[in-house]
Amino acid sequence: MIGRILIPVGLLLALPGACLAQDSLDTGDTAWITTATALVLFMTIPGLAMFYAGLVKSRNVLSMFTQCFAITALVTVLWVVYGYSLAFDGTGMAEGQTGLAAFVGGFGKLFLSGVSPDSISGTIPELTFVAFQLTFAIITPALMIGAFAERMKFSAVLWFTGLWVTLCYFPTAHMVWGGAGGYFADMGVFDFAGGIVVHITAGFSALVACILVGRRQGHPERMTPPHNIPMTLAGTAMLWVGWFGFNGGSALAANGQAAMAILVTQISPCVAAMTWISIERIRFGQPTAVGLATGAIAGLAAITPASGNVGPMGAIAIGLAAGLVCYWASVILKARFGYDDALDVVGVHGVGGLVGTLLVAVFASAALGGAVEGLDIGAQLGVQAFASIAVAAYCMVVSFVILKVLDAVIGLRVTGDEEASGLDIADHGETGYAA
Amino acid sequence: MIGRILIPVGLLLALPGACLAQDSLDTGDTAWITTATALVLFMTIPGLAMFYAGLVKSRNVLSMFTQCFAITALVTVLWVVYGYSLAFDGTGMAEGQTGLAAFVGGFGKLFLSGVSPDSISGTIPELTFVAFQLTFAIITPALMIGAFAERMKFSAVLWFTGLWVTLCYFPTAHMVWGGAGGYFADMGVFDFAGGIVVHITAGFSALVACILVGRRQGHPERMTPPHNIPMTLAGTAMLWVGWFGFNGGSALAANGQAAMAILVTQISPCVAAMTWISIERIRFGQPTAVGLATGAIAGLAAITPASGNVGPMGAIAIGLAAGLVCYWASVILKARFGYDDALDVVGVHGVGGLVGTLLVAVFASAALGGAVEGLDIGAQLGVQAFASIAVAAYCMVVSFVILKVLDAVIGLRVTGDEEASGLDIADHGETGYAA
Amino acid sequence: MIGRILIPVGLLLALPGACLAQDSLDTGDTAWITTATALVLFMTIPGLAMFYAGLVKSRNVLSMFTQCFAITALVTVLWVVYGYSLAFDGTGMAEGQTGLAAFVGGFGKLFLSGVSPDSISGTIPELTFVAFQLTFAIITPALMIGAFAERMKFSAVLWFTGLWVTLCYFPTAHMVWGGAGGYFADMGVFDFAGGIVVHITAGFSALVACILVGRRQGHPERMTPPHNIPMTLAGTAMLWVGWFGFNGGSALAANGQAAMAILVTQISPCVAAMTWISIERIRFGQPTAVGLATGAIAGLAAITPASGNVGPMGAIAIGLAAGLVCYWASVILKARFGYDDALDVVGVHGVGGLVGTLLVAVFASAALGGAVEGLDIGAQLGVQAFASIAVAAYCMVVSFVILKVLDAVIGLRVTGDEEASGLDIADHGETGYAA
Amino acid sequence: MKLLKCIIRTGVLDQVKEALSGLGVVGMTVGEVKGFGRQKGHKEVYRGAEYQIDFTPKLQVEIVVSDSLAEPTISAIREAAGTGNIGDGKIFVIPVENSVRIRTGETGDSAL
Amino acid sequence: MKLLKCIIRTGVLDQVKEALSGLGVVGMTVGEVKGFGRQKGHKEVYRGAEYQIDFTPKLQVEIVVSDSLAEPTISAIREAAGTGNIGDGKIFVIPVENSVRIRTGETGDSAL
Amino acid sequence: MKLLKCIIRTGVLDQVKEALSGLGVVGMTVGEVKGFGRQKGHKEVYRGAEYQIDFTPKLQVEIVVSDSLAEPTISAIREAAGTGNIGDGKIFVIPVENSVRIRTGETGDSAL
Ligand SMILES: Nc1ncnc2c1ncn2[C@@H]1O[C@H](COP(=O)(O)OP(=O)(O)O)[C@@H](O)[C@H]1O
Ligand SMILES: Nc1ncnc2c1ncn2[C@@H]1O[C@H](COP(=O)(O)OP(=O)(O)O)[C@@H](O)[C@H]1O
Ligand SMILES: Nc1ncnc2c1ncn2[C@@H]1O[C@H](COP(=O)(O)OP(=O)(O)O)[C@@H](O)[C@H]1O
Repeated sequence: MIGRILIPVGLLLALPGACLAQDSLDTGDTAWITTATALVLFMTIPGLAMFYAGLVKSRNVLSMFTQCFAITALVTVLWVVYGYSLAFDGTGMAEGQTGLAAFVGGFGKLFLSGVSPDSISGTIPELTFVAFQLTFAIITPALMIGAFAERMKFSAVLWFTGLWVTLCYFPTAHMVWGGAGGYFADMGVFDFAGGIVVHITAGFSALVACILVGRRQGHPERMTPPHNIPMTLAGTAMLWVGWFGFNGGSALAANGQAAMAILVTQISPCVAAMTWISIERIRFGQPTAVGLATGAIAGLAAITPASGNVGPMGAIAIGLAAGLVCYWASVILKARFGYDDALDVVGVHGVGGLVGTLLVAVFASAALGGAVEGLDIGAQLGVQAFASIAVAAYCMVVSFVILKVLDAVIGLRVTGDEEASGLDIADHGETGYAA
Repeated sequence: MIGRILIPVGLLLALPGACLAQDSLDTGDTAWITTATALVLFMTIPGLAMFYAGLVKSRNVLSMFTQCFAITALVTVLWVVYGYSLAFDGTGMAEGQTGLAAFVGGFGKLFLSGVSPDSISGTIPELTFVAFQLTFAIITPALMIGAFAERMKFSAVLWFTGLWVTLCYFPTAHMVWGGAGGYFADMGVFDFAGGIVVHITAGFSALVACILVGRRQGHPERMTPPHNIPMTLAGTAMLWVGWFGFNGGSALAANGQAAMAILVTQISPCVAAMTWISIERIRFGQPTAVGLATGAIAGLAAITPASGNVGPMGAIAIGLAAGLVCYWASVILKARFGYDDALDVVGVHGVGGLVGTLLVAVFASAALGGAVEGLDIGAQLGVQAFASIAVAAYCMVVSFVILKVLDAVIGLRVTGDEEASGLDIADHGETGYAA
Repeated sequence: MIGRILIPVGLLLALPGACLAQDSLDTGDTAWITTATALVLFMTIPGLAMFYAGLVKSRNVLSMFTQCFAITALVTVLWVVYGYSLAFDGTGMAEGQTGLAAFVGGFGKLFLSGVSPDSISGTIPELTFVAFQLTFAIITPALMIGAFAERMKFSAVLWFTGLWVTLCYFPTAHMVWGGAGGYFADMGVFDFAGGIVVHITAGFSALVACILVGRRQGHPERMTPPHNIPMTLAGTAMLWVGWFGFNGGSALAANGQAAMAILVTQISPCVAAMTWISIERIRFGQPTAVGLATGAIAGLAAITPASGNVGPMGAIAIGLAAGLVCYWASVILKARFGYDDALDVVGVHGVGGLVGTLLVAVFASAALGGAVEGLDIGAQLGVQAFASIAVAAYCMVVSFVILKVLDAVIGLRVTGDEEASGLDIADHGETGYAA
Repeated sequence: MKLLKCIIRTGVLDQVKEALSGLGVVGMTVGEVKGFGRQKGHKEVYRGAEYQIDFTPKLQVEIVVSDSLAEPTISAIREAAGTGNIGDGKIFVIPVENSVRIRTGETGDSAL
Repeated sequence: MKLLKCIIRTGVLDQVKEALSGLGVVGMTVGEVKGFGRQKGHKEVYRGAEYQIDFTPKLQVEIVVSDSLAEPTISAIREAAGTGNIGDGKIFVIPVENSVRIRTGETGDSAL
Repeated sequence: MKLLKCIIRTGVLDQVKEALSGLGVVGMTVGEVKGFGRQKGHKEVYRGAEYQIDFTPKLQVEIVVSDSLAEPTISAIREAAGTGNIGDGKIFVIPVENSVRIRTGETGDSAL
């Protein structure tokens, strides 16, 4: 959301009693962030749900949708009860101090206490900020379900979601976006809209999860083509359009920075998609629809941390890198190691988020069309790499522990018969399509 | 749209020549309400159309879509010609007087006369208000088609729509939202976004309609599972996201009240959906996708009248109540009485709207996290109950008369053969899917 | 975007160094145009993609989606590199002078040089204007793919797109919307949101293209009913809602003009759709879902040039005319001449755009409820007709040349076998649906 | 053994299934088909042209029964699937030389 | 009576239907199937891997005719469904012992 | 010639196809069907009511082979499609009087 060169909204939030005298509501900014909130919710339901559901077998189509909706419901309740507080309550934070408050928010805003319709955060109602940030907390765990699709139990998905957002997402959001005094914020990390907070956390945790849950039956010998590619493409488009709210809204204002964030959010997926299908064209003679969609999402994931700080030329470079590297990770690397990341969460979000998080250190430089004057690219690259690796490692370890415990207590995976007949019947007692 | 404690936008509208000197356009408010207008239209087409169309048999899929689109077209024309005037022309209204003008708008704005691009309503162009309110007039009759789905004639649906909005919707909107001097407005009823005006009118009229039209062939012995649950889930998500415009837009401004309205609009469906699938889990061992969707819509319907006046804790309570009561109404009550409310318009919208309309009297209290200081809960509950019952009774009687007349004149129902081969072929000469 | 009576945003743009002292950012206007940008992108992906994909055979469903996405990607890159400059760089323009600069933009903004987050265009960031206009440049060539659907090679579609936007779209946008000194702008042509720039360019070029590409196999003896009408209807709704951004956003502000543009954008498709299905009802006894959708799009195309300048009564008249004339063009005229405009791009967009472009000369008159006082209807009609014919003729000639060259170099059409097995397998190595 | 290939209306499958279980017939295989026959199809309209659709959706139910059960099964199906209107469908009786249960390798009547 | 089980290309159904009505064959039942044979399928690409799809969409047309009509029907179908390219399909001739019209109970040739 | 009408589980088609090509059987036709038999179906829940769904998705594979190949083909299919659990399916052996290759007009075994 912010880099250190930007208006330190987090700083305001970090002070107890967030309404400073100079804060006042701007209806235009409020209008845009309210709209952006709707756009980001739209990314998860129906966007991501359709994107994923189209790629699985028809007997698992409802499981993808239901998981996205149930994650939405669960995270919303947790967010109101304690999530917002753990992420954005700044009690005890102070710039440069690395006590507990640098790593996780306090309990000052449990049940949104003290947040009234009159509370202002920057130039928008704090409640708008609460709702906007909630939509990020929803989509992040939802991204992961693509990795262990078609075999993980519904109940296990929900327990994993609840524990994971609590232990991984809320603290990471706090460390990066919690304002001055946040661990990574104080290092000056650039993560405008969530390359680290969203894509790296989800992508690398998903790697652990898909390995622990194990491969799908018949993987990789028998391929399972997507049951409904048009559904996936419609979902791709909804994710794409919603991403304008994700990245553009992260400016927390309707201004030139939001405009640039949106423009680069348009450019990067275009370049990444063209790169992806060009590779396919060269290797197989045919550019595929699924490849176009996957490339676009990779380009969107990669531009996320960079948007707001890079210009159009940076977006072209990042899109190109995302197309190349994410293709390699999703196709070559995955096949080499043999993990069954069913819908390429690792290759697209984990690796895509990483590509953008590193490259923003380069293309944020004003010399390369970015927004930051006098950027020390080498130093910034160090910060970006450190934050990425630290967060990835932390989330992988925590995910490992959560999943091992869940496996022991409730079991992660449906039975072989249930998997064969499909999660729709096994978990939900329904079939997606009838006459 | 307004309770008596809120900025009395209606009052301004009620004065002849709505532009008071102090009115001036706020671009931020205008931006948000314009966006909200798009969001609410999006709820009907494609949201509601997809939600309903997925639940019917594949041979009726087009009839659901076509009815939603045709209702959109018809109501739009009626609205411009006389609907807006009957709902919002305040000629002759005066606070505390219950002449005709308390019950229905005048003819002062037929053909939108006097409404120019320069007319201001509150802080937005009156034309924005006209368009925003139009989208509410569209979705309300469209909600009803779920009750008599799969058997009512297309022509009968259109005639019923035209007469019903004229005799039920426009007057109810006037009485509640028409400003000071409106019958229910003067009582101080709380109906921020349409628990009474939208959900109770539609829900209870739909009960009458589904009884008069009669049960579907084979009901209830032979179940007809939904033909395309993914379509229904995509529609659910579109309704949900669009509802941010419905409830958040009803603040008619981009401010803290809109922010709170949106936040509670997110919370209530989450709690209601989780409640619904928990009941299913207990009764059947499996939480269903259709249950999740139905619960979410029930939670959205219930929060509608309360949004803007309740806080997060009220939203949790209302969501919980909606999940429990609407489940009971849609599953137990409907089975007991045996009416064929095909897609649960009564149980979800009628009962859900009623739950929210009553509970706002409790949770609007500042003591319970709501927006109203010093609320007399008992008295308010009386007002809410009176308005709900009066409107429900009025709409049921009027719907009964309209449908009886239509049945005599053009017939309400397709023939048995047409029903068996599907409305798509019978009414529209098309089939939804081909090779 | 502008008529001569409106605030001449173009004028500001036309001056070198677009930031005049008096320009300052309005957050409300920025919020709305940002939202409108998302809405217009939403029109192409997924709106138009779904609208078209549902109408073709299931073995071509992916080709429609993929073409829409690939056009989005290609045009985005061209726009950033030179498209924006060719359309909106005003170097050398001067009102009343018809040098080269009256016909095409300069090279001053190649690679968006000089456009920073601080650049202001009117009351919004110039980057917002860049992104908003980009979405128009995307949808225009995408509209054309409906004409040569189910048989044109993917590579040929892309080459045609790239050349066509360069030679047809960018110059036309410049001549009409490029500000004072633009060829048609100086004539005072009315084309608020793109009746000429979007619909006439695409519609008439599509006529040439579908003739040169030739008819589909089996056309017209063997009919191919749409494979998924619900998909088409969902796409119709998305186009419709997105069109609020298209026309309402063309006011470039959140004001009364935008409000009126949106209201008429709601009215015209409603009237046109009802007109269309009334004709069907009379001719065949049944109003069809596809007819309703087609009529709505015709009404939307026709109101596009007129929105912003006409009132509700003008919208009713234009909707009625669009329903009648576009039905005639799509059904009667097409059959008479026998060209295979597969999805009626010519009849709906070409003819619809023309209807609106001519009728705005009448209904823009304040005497008929429009925005222009003292309009000389006859003179204006002359200007509108001249601009329409000139642009249509220019685009047809250029399209003819492009396509002839492409045919010679790479071939326009897939082989007969590929066409029979479907473009999805032939061009993309995929099938849309599986188990 | 006989294969009874039955073309029936889409709405009568449940009745047929119940009628057969009364007889002790416990297996059948059902496919969706389109039938062309005396029953006229329906009219469709697409972009201003009217088309006659000749094919009607039907179900094809295939049941293999022992020779002795063939006659009672046919009667039961006629009972359950008949409406008396054109388009009720047909039963074709086809000889079957053998049946094999994949799971156990049983053959003949005991494989049914 | 004979059951002619015809596997044909998806695009030739209309021609077949017309050819048959010329012969007085008024009933048939059509299903969508996937065929595997000499005709090579096509290649699909999914996430960086190429797959050979061996099955080709075909239509299966089943027609029961009286013994005497079998030969002319087969010729007519060959005429209408043949393109001369690999993948045109087959006609299998299977004996039918009886036919029953569900509606009337008629049997034998008069049930067709 | 024999028509082997095989009802198999949806997941075993690839194995069956491979087993057959080993035998030199190069053609088959596959359709999606729903089967009813000893294998119990599954439960579905819709709006507060539970329903037993008796039909299970199956594939129907039809293979016409020369008389001599019938036995080995049946064995190979049993091998490839058997899991040992209820619901593995059946093979019905039906006499075929003739086969015609539409493309060439060849008949009999050489048309296969
Ligand atoms: N000769 C035939 N061969 C195969 N199927 C047939 C034949 N005749 C009829 N059918 C099937 O039986 C169905 C019903 O036949 P139809 O002539 O319409 O009515 P009825 O069964 O009442 O005589 C047809 O739709 C078709 O599927
Ligand atoms: N032995 C067989 N048994 C069943 N169906 C077969 C057999 N051989 C071929 N078919 C069917 O006939 C179709 C066409 O066969 P193929 O060998 O591709 O070409 P051709 O008919 O020109 O010889 C196949 O797709 C398959 O559906
Ligand atoms: N008598 C029969 N006629 C036709 N199909 C049958 C018959 N019996 C079984 N089938 C088919 O075989 C499938 C498997 O049969 P089932 O009794 O469930 O298990 P098993 O094959 O292990 O005995 C069924 O789903 C059905 O499609």
